[in-house]
Amino acid sequence: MTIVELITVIFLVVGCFFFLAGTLGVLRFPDLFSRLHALTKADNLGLGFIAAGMALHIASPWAALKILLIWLFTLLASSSTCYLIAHFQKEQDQLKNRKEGE
Amino acid sequence: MTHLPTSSFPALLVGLPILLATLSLFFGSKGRAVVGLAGSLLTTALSLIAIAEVTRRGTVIHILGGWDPPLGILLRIDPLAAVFIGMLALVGVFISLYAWWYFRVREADTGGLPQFWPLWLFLWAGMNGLFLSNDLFNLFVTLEVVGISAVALAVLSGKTTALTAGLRYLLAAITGSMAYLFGVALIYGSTGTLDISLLGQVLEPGATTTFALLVITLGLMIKMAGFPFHFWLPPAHSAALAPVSALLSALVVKGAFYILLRLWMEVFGVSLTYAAGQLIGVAGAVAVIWGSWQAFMQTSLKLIVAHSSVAQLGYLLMVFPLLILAPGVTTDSADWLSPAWTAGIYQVISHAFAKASFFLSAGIIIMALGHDRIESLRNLVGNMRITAMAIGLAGVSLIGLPPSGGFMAKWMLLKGIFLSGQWWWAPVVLTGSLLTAGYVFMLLRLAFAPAREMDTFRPVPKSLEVVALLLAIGSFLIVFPADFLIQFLESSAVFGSGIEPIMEGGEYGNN
Amino acid sequence: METYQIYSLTSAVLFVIGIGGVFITRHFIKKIIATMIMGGGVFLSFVSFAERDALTFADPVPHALVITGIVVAVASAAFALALARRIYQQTGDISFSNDK
Amino acid sequence: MSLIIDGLLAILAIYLALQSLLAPRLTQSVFLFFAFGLALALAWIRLAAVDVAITEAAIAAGFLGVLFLDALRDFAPRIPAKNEAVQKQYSKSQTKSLFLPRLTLWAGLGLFLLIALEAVWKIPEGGGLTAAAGTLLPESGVENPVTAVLLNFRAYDTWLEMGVILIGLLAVFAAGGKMAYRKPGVASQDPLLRQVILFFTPVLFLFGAFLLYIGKTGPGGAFQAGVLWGAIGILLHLGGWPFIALMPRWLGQLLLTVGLGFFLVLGFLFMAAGGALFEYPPAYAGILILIIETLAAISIAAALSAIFALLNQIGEEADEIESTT
Amino acid sequence: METTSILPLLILVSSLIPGILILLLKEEQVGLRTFLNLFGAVAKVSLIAWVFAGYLRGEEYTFFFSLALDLTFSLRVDQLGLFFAALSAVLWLVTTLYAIGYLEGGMHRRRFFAFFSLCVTASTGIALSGNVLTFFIFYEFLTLSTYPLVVHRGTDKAVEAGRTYLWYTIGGGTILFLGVVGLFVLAGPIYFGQTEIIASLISDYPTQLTILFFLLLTGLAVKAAIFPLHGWLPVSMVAPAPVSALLHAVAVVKAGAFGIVRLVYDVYGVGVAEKMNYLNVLAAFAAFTIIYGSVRALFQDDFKKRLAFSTVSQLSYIALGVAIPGVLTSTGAIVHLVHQGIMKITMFFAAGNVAETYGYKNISQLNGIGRRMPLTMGAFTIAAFGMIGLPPVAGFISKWYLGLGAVEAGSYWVVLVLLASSALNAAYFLPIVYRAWFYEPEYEVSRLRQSGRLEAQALLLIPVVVTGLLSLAAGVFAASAGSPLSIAREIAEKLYMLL
Repeated sequence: MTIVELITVIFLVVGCFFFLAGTLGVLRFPDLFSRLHALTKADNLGLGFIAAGMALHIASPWAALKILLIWLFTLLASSSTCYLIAHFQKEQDQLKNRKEGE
Repeated sequence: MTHLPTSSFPALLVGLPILLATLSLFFGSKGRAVVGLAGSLLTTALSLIAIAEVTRRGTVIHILGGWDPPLGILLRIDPLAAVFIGMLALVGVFISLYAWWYFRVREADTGGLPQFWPLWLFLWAGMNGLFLSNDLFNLFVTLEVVGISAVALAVLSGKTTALTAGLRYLLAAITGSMAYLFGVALIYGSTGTLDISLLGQVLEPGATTTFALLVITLGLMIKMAGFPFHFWLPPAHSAALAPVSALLSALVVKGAFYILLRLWMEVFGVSLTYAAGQLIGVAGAVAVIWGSWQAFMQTSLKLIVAHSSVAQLGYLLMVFPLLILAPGVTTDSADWLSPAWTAGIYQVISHAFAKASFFLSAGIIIMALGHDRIESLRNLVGNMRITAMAIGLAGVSLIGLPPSGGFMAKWMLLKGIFLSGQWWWAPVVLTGSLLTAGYVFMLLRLAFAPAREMDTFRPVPKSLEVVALLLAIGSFLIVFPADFLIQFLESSAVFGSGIEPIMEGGEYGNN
Repeated sequence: METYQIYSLTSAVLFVIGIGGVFITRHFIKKIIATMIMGGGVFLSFVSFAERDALTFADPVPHALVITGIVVAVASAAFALALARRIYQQTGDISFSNDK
Repeated sequence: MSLIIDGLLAILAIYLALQSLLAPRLTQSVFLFFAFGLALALAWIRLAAVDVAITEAAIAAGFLGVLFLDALRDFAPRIPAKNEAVQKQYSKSQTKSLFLPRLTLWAGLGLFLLIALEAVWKIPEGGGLTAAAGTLLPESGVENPVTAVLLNFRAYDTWLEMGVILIGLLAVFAAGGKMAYRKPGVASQDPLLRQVILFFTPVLFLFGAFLLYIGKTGPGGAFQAGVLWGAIGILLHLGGWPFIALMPRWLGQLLLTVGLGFFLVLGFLFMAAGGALFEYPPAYAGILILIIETLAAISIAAALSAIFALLNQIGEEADEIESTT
Repeated sequence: METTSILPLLILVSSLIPGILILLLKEEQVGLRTFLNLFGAVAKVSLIAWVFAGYLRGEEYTFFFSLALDLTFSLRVDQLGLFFAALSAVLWLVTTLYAIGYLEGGMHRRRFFAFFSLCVTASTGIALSGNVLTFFIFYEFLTLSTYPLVVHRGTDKAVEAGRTYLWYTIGGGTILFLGVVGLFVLAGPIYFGQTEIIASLISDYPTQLTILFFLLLTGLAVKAAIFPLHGWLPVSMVAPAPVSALLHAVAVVKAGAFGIVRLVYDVYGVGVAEKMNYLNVLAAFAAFTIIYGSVRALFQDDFKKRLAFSTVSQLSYIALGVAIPGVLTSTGAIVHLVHQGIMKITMFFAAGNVAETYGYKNISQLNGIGRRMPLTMGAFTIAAFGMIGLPPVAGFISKWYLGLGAVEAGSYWVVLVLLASSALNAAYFLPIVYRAWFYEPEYEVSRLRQSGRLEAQALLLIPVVVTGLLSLAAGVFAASAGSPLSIAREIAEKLYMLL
């Protein structure tokens, strides 16, 4: 096993760990906001590690670039979706509170 | 099959209506109607020329893309396909004419429903493609073209009943397609070909083939509303607009029957048993009795006609037990094959004409009265004699009284039944006829009865009535070219063929 | 057992789940999902046979058929969805009433 | 090892399929169906069907998933009272329904499953058409065998399938009753969403074009590209630029029909020249296929985004009706 | 096969085309309609006369049209068929005149005359059909074209009657259909006169052929109103008088009786039918129907109903004559086909005249009617005497031959049936005659009719007088050449010569 392979394995294991943690968070956290938190943060990190591991594994600069792009796009998409969901929930909550206030 | 003469008609028969449908999308409501009607006339003319070509040259083919099967797709018009295409063209052109005037009258309150024409042309192209196709997967695609456009047409009115019935219809259609496709997958997996002619040579009996036969039959039975999968048909056909009901009932369900007939006779011969034929015959027999009885019990005209479709399709299924020979009987010694095939073909054609006429007449009555409860048919004869006559003639053809096309079908069916010695089907045919007579004459009795409440008949364009009457007359005229038609069909390989089951029994069929 | 057999057996299971689901479930959306599951099963069987018949590349014909099939299935599902939503919008019904 | 992975994947797919039908809440069903689609996509990869995997992910899981999600707006949370009442009604009628018919039903399904399993287990080796496709691949003008089958060997199926998409759109129109293209009122106010959409539009376009072009040699092609471009339309619609509704009618219709129409007209032209329908001279086949694919992708994209827009509108109408009552 | 001739088809077309054209006319185009109708009727009679003359010269007239496989539409002229066709055509001409007068100013006359023509087409078609299939086609066609006439008045009662009529005839038609198809399958397309086919098959398929015979017989017996299938006939008397007259005295019921004649003589052959004991069953049913019909007639007060039950009874004479083998009984049966037609149509015309002129529908109202309508009631009286079997009216001839034949065949019970029936006939017809001539009128004549004319109008009167005289003439000149009797005798002799 070369050093590159070792690093790859480590990256992949760490990535999987973050994914696992994120999933656990989704399942265990009480409300939407904290669940989102777990999902986006941990998963993005996990994906990042896995992407890095794979990039090392493939060892072709073009492929590595593609993998990097995939990670970036996922990052962008998940963070904006997270923002939108949270925003929507906040509006709904405010609406609810207002109604209850009346 | 690739040695047969080629012709570009098969490609045109599918391509032209789709081209026109696409073209019509660029127009507004009025323009679409013009393009649609012109397209119908053109397609009819093309179909008739194509049929003339087939009578002259025999079966013609078109190898799409120049790639021979099994890799490519082959379209062919053999006499059987030509007869179905001809039926589609003749009935279709009348329905188009009817629709032209129908939507002009309804323009005021619906804006003419601009989706009708493109969808109808797509449906037509799909049906043509279905009749022409010689490829199992291509048949699936055409089935979907037909299925989606048929449901879309059925929900055009936008009424809740139509939408609900349409969804039921659509789900049934998708389920049927998927079941069919599963069978196709298994067949492809076990033979590596999709071409029907090749499959007829290479398909081996076995558990896989039997199961493929089962799911394909199941899927097509759902699509053609064979008992016990008839539940979707009456609501869907009765809730649609009149021209749509007519074309759904007269034409669309025949597509699945056509595929079923072709596949049973040309592909699955190796896997069919005598019992399979009897089983599907029982399904047909129950449909005949049940459908007729249900029709008899209805109180609205369109529901009567729709339930009657279930029964009339049952007669089609009753042809199958005659085509699958008992052990020990060979095709040459079975002299009932020709009558049985004739019965099937005539049932298809005469039902197409008669049912189209019936639904179009129902549409006229709804237009005149605003509803179709049958008590309001009182004194129809006095108010709309042409429509009354159309209903009468179409009804007579459905009952199977001479000299209608329906009579020809029932005569040949009974003859086949007696010749084959399967006499147990005869009471079903007769009971079905009597029940049909029951509901047809229930309508006629009301039509002659004196008006009770003051139901005012609004004036309806004469042209609509005349179209319906012409279709009804058509269901009688089709008897006259019978000799020619049968001779023509006999030049097709499949017509008059029977299946000699290789062996009996097995776990659930031939193993 | 070979790879393709795992998937072809799965395809049969999915097909049966789908066909059962179409008849047993009541909600419109679930019925539509059931038809799509049926479709998934069918496509899986096609592709599993393609893998079995692979030479230098897998049999491309089933792949092409499945791509066509998926698109067709999605088109019908979209239409079904439109109908279901219209019915719900007009009546508030989410399933067929029991009278047939 | 690989058998275990495949087995796990298979079990996962079956579990997700069952759960998506059995889940008590509709939202769960829809999300599980999403997951089912992704599991299938993985299965395609395992079966070396990358083209199918992309299509599955893009259309079946992606596009259809979006439609289902949009439908959830109607069905899932809005009027819980009514839904509950209906649910109650169900449970009532379920307890009422007899034991015996249900037993027969399950037994029948079980039997059917057994027969089905036997059928796929005992399937003979048909050999497929791999060899035939391989031999003729050089004449097809493309290098990806799947594209060769789709756009050349079985171009007729593909052409009809594009017809099906168009018919699907017309059908959704028909289901919408008298509703025509309607311009949605308010654009989304959220600045972030708009920026993200604006950012993604060219990216998606580029990626679509890439898939389209790469389809000649590797996995990719008109359908996958069409869906990505269609996603642009969907995003723009959601972001408040309903470009389908805003563009002139004729242009919209042209976009919708150009793929199908060009495909056919080209076919007719070559047929008039003496060939068969969809028969291309091998020398030009590659370029012709690329043109056809491009136009097809445009039409598919237009049709998919129009379907989404129409379905979305049905939901909006429902909202309006609700808010007025 | 023989060369085809268009003439038999022309005979059909001569009423078919006017029928269709009339349907297309407007209600107000009375003149054109009447012209078409009369033109058709005259053309038909002349064509039949022409064909008859040709036939006597020994020419063959056949027409073929192959529909499909072995389904052949065939028209053929033979003596029996011509005999029946001539009866229909002549009586159509007469009835058309009558109907023009009867329906003057009525509703839906276009429909009436159109379907009337179609009915006659059907009954001539039955007469001229050359094979079983063609016979069946026209048989069903007759059912359908009669229906609008039965419900012509459009009242609820008429519509109900129409329903009963249809259930009986469609049911019978279905059974007949089964029989016809079965016969086709066993014996191929049977042309009338080819009795040798069945004769050669009977030893191989005795059970099947017996079942088929009784299926066919049942189907035909419905229209021939043989007990217990007679129920539709009295009910459908709600139809207008010309309909009752032509259709329920001649066209429809005779189609059934004619069919039985064909079935026994030209399909199965007397030999087979006798050997297999079919005829005994038929004879039993016929004899019972004769008595049953007469008894029921006795208790009817409604004039037309009494006539209807009398028809039920009289029709079975034909069946009975067929069922007793022998030249004499056959002659009696065939000649009764004509004689009963002429006499019964006279009676229906008379009943129609009374109803139309005075509005009387019941027998109890007929006191002294003969004094006011001497010609009508005179004709009626002649016909009634004929029905009873008094010489020299036509009915006597038929009964005489039937009785003579029965004695010759050794079936003495038939004579008893005939006598009993005659007594019953007398019991229900003579009171009418007596009441009409010898009772005092109950009402002031002037109050009943303002026009001052006592007898029915000319168009109604001429037909009844003509048919009355015809029924007398058929009896008086029975022995001369060309009379119904001589033709019937010729037919019967030919039938038995073939054996």
